[in-house]
Amino acid sequence: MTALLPRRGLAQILALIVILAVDRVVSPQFFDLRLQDGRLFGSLIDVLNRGTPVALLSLGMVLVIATRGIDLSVGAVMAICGAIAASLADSHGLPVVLAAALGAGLVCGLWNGFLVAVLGMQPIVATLILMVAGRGIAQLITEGRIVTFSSPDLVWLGNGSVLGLPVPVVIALGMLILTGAVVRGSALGLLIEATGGNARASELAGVGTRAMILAVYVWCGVCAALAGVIAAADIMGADANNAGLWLELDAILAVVIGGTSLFGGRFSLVLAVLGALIIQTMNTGILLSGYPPEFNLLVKAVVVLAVLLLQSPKFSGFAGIAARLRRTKA
Amino acid sequence: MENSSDPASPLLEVRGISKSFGAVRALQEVDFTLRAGEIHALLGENGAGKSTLIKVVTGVFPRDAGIVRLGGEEVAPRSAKAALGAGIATVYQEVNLLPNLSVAQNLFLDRQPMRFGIVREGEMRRRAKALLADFGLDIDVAAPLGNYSVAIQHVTAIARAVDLSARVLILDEPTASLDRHEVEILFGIMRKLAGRGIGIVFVSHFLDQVYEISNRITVLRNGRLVGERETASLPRLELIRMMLGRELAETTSARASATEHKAREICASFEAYGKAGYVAPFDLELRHGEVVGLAGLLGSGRTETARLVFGAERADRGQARVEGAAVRLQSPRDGVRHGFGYCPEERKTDGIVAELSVRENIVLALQAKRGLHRPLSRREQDEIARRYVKMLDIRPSDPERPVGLLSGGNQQKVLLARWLATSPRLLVLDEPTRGIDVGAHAEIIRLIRELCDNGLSLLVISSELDEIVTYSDRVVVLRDRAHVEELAGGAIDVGNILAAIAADGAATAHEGRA
Amino acid sequence: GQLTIGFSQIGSESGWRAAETSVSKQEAAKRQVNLKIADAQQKQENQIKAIRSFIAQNVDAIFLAPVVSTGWDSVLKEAKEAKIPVVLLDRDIDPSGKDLYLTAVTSDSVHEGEVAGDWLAKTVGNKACNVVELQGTVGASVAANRKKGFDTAIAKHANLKVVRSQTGDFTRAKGKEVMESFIKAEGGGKSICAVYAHNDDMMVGAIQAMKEAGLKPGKEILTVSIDAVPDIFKAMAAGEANATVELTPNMAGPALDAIAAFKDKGTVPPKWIQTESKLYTAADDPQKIYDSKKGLGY
Amino acid sequence: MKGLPPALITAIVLVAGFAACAMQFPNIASTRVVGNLLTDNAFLGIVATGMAFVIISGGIDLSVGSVIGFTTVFVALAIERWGVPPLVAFVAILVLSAAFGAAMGAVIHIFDLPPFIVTLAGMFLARGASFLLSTESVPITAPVYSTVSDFALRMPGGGRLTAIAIIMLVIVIGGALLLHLTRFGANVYALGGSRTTASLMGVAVGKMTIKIYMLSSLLAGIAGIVFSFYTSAGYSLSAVGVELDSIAAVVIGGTLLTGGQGSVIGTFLGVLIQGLIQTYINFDGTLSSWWTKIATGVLLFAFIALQQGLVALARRPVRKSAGATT
Ligand SMILES: Nc1ncnc2c1ncn2[C@@H]1O[C@H](COP(=O)(O)OP(=O)(O)OP(=O)(O)O)[C@@H](O)[C@H]1O
Ligand SMILES: Nc1ncnc2c1ncn2[C@@H]1O[C@H](COP(=O)(O)OP(=O)(O)OP(=O)(O)O)[C@@H](O)[C@H]1O
Ligand SMILES: [Mg+2]
Ligand SMILES: [Mg+2]
Repeated sequence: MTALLPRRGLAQILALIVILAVDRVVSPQFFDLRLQDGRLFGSLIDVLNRGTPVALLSLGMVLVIATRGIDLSVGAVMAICGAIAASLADSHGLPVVLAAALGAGLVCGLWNGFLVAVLGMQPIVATLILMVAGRGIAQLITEGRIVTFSSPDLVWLGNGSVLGLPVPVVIALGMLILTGAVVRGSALGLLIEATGGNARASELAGVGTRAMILAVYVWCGVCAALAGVIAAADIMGADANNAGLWLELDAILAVVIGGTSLFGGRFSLVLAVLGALIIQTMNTGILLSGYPPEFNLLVKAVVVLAVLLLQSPKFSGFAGIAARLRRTKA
Repeated sequence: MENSSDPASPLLEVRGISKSFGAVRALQEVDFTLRAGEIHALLGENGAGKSTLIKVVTGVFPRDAGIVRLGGEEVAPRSAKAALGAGIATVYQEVNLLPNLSVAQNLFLDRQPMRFGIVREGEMRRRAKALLADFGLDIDVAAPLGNYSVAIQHVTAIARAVDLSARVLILDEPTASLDRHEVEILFGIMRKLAGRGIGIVFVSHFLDQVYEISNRITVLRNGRLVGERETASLPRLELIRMMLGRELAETTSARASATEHKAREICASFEAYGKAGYVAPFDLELRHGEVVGLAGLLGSGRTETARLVFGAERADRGQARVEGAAVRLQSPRDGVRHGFGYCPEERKTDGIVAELSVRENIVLALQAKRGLHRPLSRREQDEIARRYVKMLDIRPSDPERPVGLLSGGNQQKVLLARWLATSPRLLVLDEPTRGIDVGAHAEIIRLIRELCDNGLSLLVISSELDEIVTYSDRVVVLRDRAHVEELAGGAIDVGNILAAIAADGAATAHEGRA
Repeated sequence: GQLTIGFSQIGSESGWRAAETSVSKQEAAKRQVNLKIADAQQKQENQIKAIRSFIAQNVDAIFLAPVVSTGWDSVLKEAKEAKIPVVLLDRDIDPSGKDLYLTAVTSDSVHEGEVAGDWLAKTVGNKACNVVELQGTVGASVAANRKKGFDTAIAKHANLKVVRSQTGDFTRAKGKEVMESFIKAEGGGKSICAVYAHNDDMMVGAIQAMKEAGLKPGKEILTVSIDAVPDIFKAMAAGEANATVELTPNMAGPALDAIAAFKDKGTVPPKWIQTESKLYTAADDPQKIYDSKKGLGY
Repeated sequence: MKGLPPALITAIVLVAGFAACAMQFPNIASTRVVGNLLTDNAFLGIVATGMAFVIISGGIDLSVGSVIGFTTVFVALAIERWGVPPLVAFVAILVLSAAFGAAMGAVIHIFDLPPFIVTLAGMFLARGASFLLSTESVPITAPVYSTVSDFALRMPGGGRLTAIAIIMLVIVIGGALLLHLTRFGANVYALGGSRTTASLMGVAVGKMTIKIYMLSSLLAGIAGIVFSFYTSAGYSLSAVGVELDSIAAVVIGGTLLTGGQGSVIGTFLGVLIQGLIQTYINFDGTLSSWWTKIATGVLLFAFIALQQGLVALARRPVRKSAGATT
């Protein structure tokens, strides 16, 4: 195990490189970058930019999963918070809009955390409730329409740029650093890992496991809220019907690709975000490839399996394949 | 069949077995020979490689080198199932049963009595009852195993292995959580099986038991074979030297004088403390620098008392005081806040966080006590971990190793370290020496004394009465979930404790079950 | 007395669908009809359940906006046995069930695609033109039909060619993302002459993507899409979109009239009441249309 | 029998819920509605039975919805386009789906990958494959289909017990027997308790894993056939999201997602509870799309909370040893 530590992340980086290389093959201009109106422009930037919502979701999700939980409601929370932000955008200033949206995300997280930590519901069903009802709440806010807005502040959040990078990317980076600082800078990381590793033992060691669980769901809600605001800002409107639809699966996938076990315990924020980037690199590649859309899911399935196999402890990547083949021939 | 009952012929032969986990060389060219009809003790310090040898032989771990012969034929089981098929039945060190299944299913998993492809539930239960009756257990075999104490689970595991009618029976520390009576029953059964020509491998840290039951002894040290001897011709001190590779530093017979502590202040006290259906209300005073032992049979309510005292379970009556001030103990956090510590008896489920490193496990309680915003820096953590790894001689000494990969005894030491690191005023130890080798055992008892001299108050549960007698200043005896007797000073001896345990006090026993 | 009609609506997957639901309510209120709407959340099995429960409640008629064209035979047979007339809204079902419903009030989605294609062909003239296409959800019949219609229309013109086609799932966000990648794949968008989107929402997203890439939709790149939701008119008014084909959200109005006539006088309506697929361009005073459509619940 | 108490509680919750609904809409208390409940949820009952096995064994299977979708398309194309006799088509698809499940189980076991993700990939794969077969919906006109979908036992009061409802009931009962009475069933619980321990106790964990996922996919295949009877068509987008519905059914039925506990009967009751929620909302008929979702969520919460509360109540007096439970 200790021997594995330095190798942590290697599989993910390798996977990313391979997928990038494939993308380069299907789209020769994949690595082209140019500066336009003070912002960088190119497929790589698209990958970062489009990967932002899932990266943000995975930042919260990875903590939830580290406590042995799961949050299916993040897509719905995105929709709710996007809807709130869009409805307030033209009548209120950005601080109010953000406070309202993030506050809503916090409340959603509290609700989930309450069901899991206090009522003791199983995370998957507890959050399924909000997954179903939450989208309804979001649609209730927008009445099923796409609520558009023109507030330049909010639009900037989705489409502006800082130092040539899209604002969403900068926000995601900021959140990664913030989350990292909070989690690793305090004892939170250790206590979360302990809670996920063995909740009973941690409880007996004096860890406030309930508080930990509550906290991670709240954080997950806040991350989802931010992702929702960005998604709304991106299209200058809140699409309660479709915003964040099925993104919970992508977020979970990102976390798992990032090497965090669904059975809780050890987690890595950076690798989870890397997982989100791997997924997006693949998605962008699919879009650039020009294959008919009927193939999208097949490609996705194959890539996901390949990336996971690459990481499997029982399967040391390509070397493993070769060895296996040789053995079966012999 | 004839040759297997010939006591001289080797039944199980292990030659040149090696096994490494990464950089850790757990076994190096170990030989081991088991004859039919003998009871063969496999001994060694914690981490010597006993469990690993057993797991390699039974195919749980793939081996790096070496061969295994069973009845003269080479075997290479690749799974526990295959080993069973070849005739080797094993009870692994950690109770490996399924708490969610019924006792009966646990006993007969994968070999249930069948008719027309359907499990004969009634027949299975009947057989399960009969099987456990041999061990003096009369419990509801249809109830989930998890409802029962570790002891019962352990007996069930043994009963399962014994009933597999194998040629070789391997028992890895089967007696660690059993009390005298049950050990006697187990030994009776082992002798009977040996008489039938079955070869039995027996791992234990209780040397008395080893001398009582075994014919021969094989000793491992640091993954190497030290030697194989006839039990009868191996003096105890010689055995200890073989195991430790040195003399045991100090013999542990002298008990600290109780009167010396009489004047000490009360650290924590509990008045009419109890919980309906859990433990009958009891009074308990714990003084600084004093060891209070809890004695009783399995299921007598010792663990329950410990959990109430620590705050892991909420009392519904009575008053707790710490240093004279009334406190409420609602959760382990409260206990920790008041300077209590608790080493639970089930270290796998309630103690260690297997995936985390030794360092993280050691600092866990201290960190929880300090709170989120006062994180221990990595340097402080390393410092603490190093100190306790050294103090308790935790092996391997790499503090970054996941605790789950340590041997059982070393895991126990890590738990102890976790609480020592919080500098508690009261430490509750539930079976602290379970699975700990002689060397470490002496070490822990020395440590307990030392801690007391520094004013720590200790509440210790142990099924080993000798041990309790050795270090306790007072002994509380429990029966049927009620505190029935308190012995102090000269009154503390094994005979008195046994008398108190056995006395018929049914009148008070059921009070707590209202 | 007052008619009770059960309406099995697909769900609320888009602004257009929301508008159809709210217009249906308005139309029913106008005629004092008690309209019970069951929302199927995009699932056929829910629609079947809903129809069954309408039958169990013995409603006077059932409106069905089928999520998919097949699989209605047995439940519609039950409705027929219970003598409850069924009217299809918005989409048709498989031919085998023709005698199982009273009438279908739908637009022709193949035709919509054709209208869009014809407009493009006419607008481009003889110039060579590379078209990129934003498809609807893979597997959705509307998407397949709108693709088919458009392909038929441009097949007659060798100068028009669909160079890229990818699904945008009928959503703005996906429309934008897909358009971004189209732009990258087509040399910064310089070689794209027109965008065809299976619905307006995707086009609104695509327009943003083009603008962010420094392109001028509506001028450098032609746009044509379908549905005629308010926001596309806003874009048209701003000169960023060129054309849209209307899919009216008022399917319930004609259906209610047909049912009323059938109940009162026994008039059997024609099997298909086709709604108009009207083309709107920048010449049609988009601002005014925008204002008029805004209140319809899109 | 293991797991019955939570199932019993689910039954109580179901009866109470049914009574409450019937109070508001008397029409609900008819054999017709009950018959519809069974028919409409037949495919869900079948997949949920498979899901119960998977979850009790400590796994999860997200691919079932897609397998249903693939099955409907495959069957429709085989019968209508390729001219295969229906029975042959059924056998072929069942073999195919069983093999698919076995493959997922093998990957999970051999490479030690989390089932959630492997079956998620399986979900993409099966759905993607059905797109490749056909993106259009394909009506099935074979005579067996009309025969089967017209077949129904009349119940007193006008209700119909249809063929597919009967298939579902048979599978649920068969599943319950398989789980509770056979060695296979005991091993499923064992795996859910702990894979390593089960393996140490001699259970062939790898084979079991493969068999369990095979069973789940096989049942999803059967559910797909039933779905194709239900709609007389094959459609690549059918049964989207059914995996979550069936997981919810299993959990509402008192099964722990961590594995090791639960029952098929409870799962069946969970399916009925979900059907009841749907029926109630349909009968109400005034709910907009969003209120439908919110109401579904609220009712889901109410049922789960009620069930959880009752379970906690039921446990309280029995709980003896705090050290060893849970
Ligand atoms: N799965 C594993 N991975 C890595 N190292 C292991 C593993 N299992 C055991 N070890 C290491 O192998 C060595 C031998 O451990 P083993 O469990 O065999 O000791 P033991 O003699 O049974 O001790 P105890 O008396 O404490 O049970 C120890 O150093 C332990 O840390
Ligand atoms: N011989 C037995 N027969 C039936 N039930 C028993 C027996 N021994 C223990 N139990 C049950 O097991 C449960 C757990 O006992 P537990 O181990 O917590 O008691 P204890 O006093 O702490 O003993 P120890 O610490 O030695 O294990 C009790 O509820 C008791 O009812
Ligand atoms: Mg050991
Ligand atoms: Mg105990």
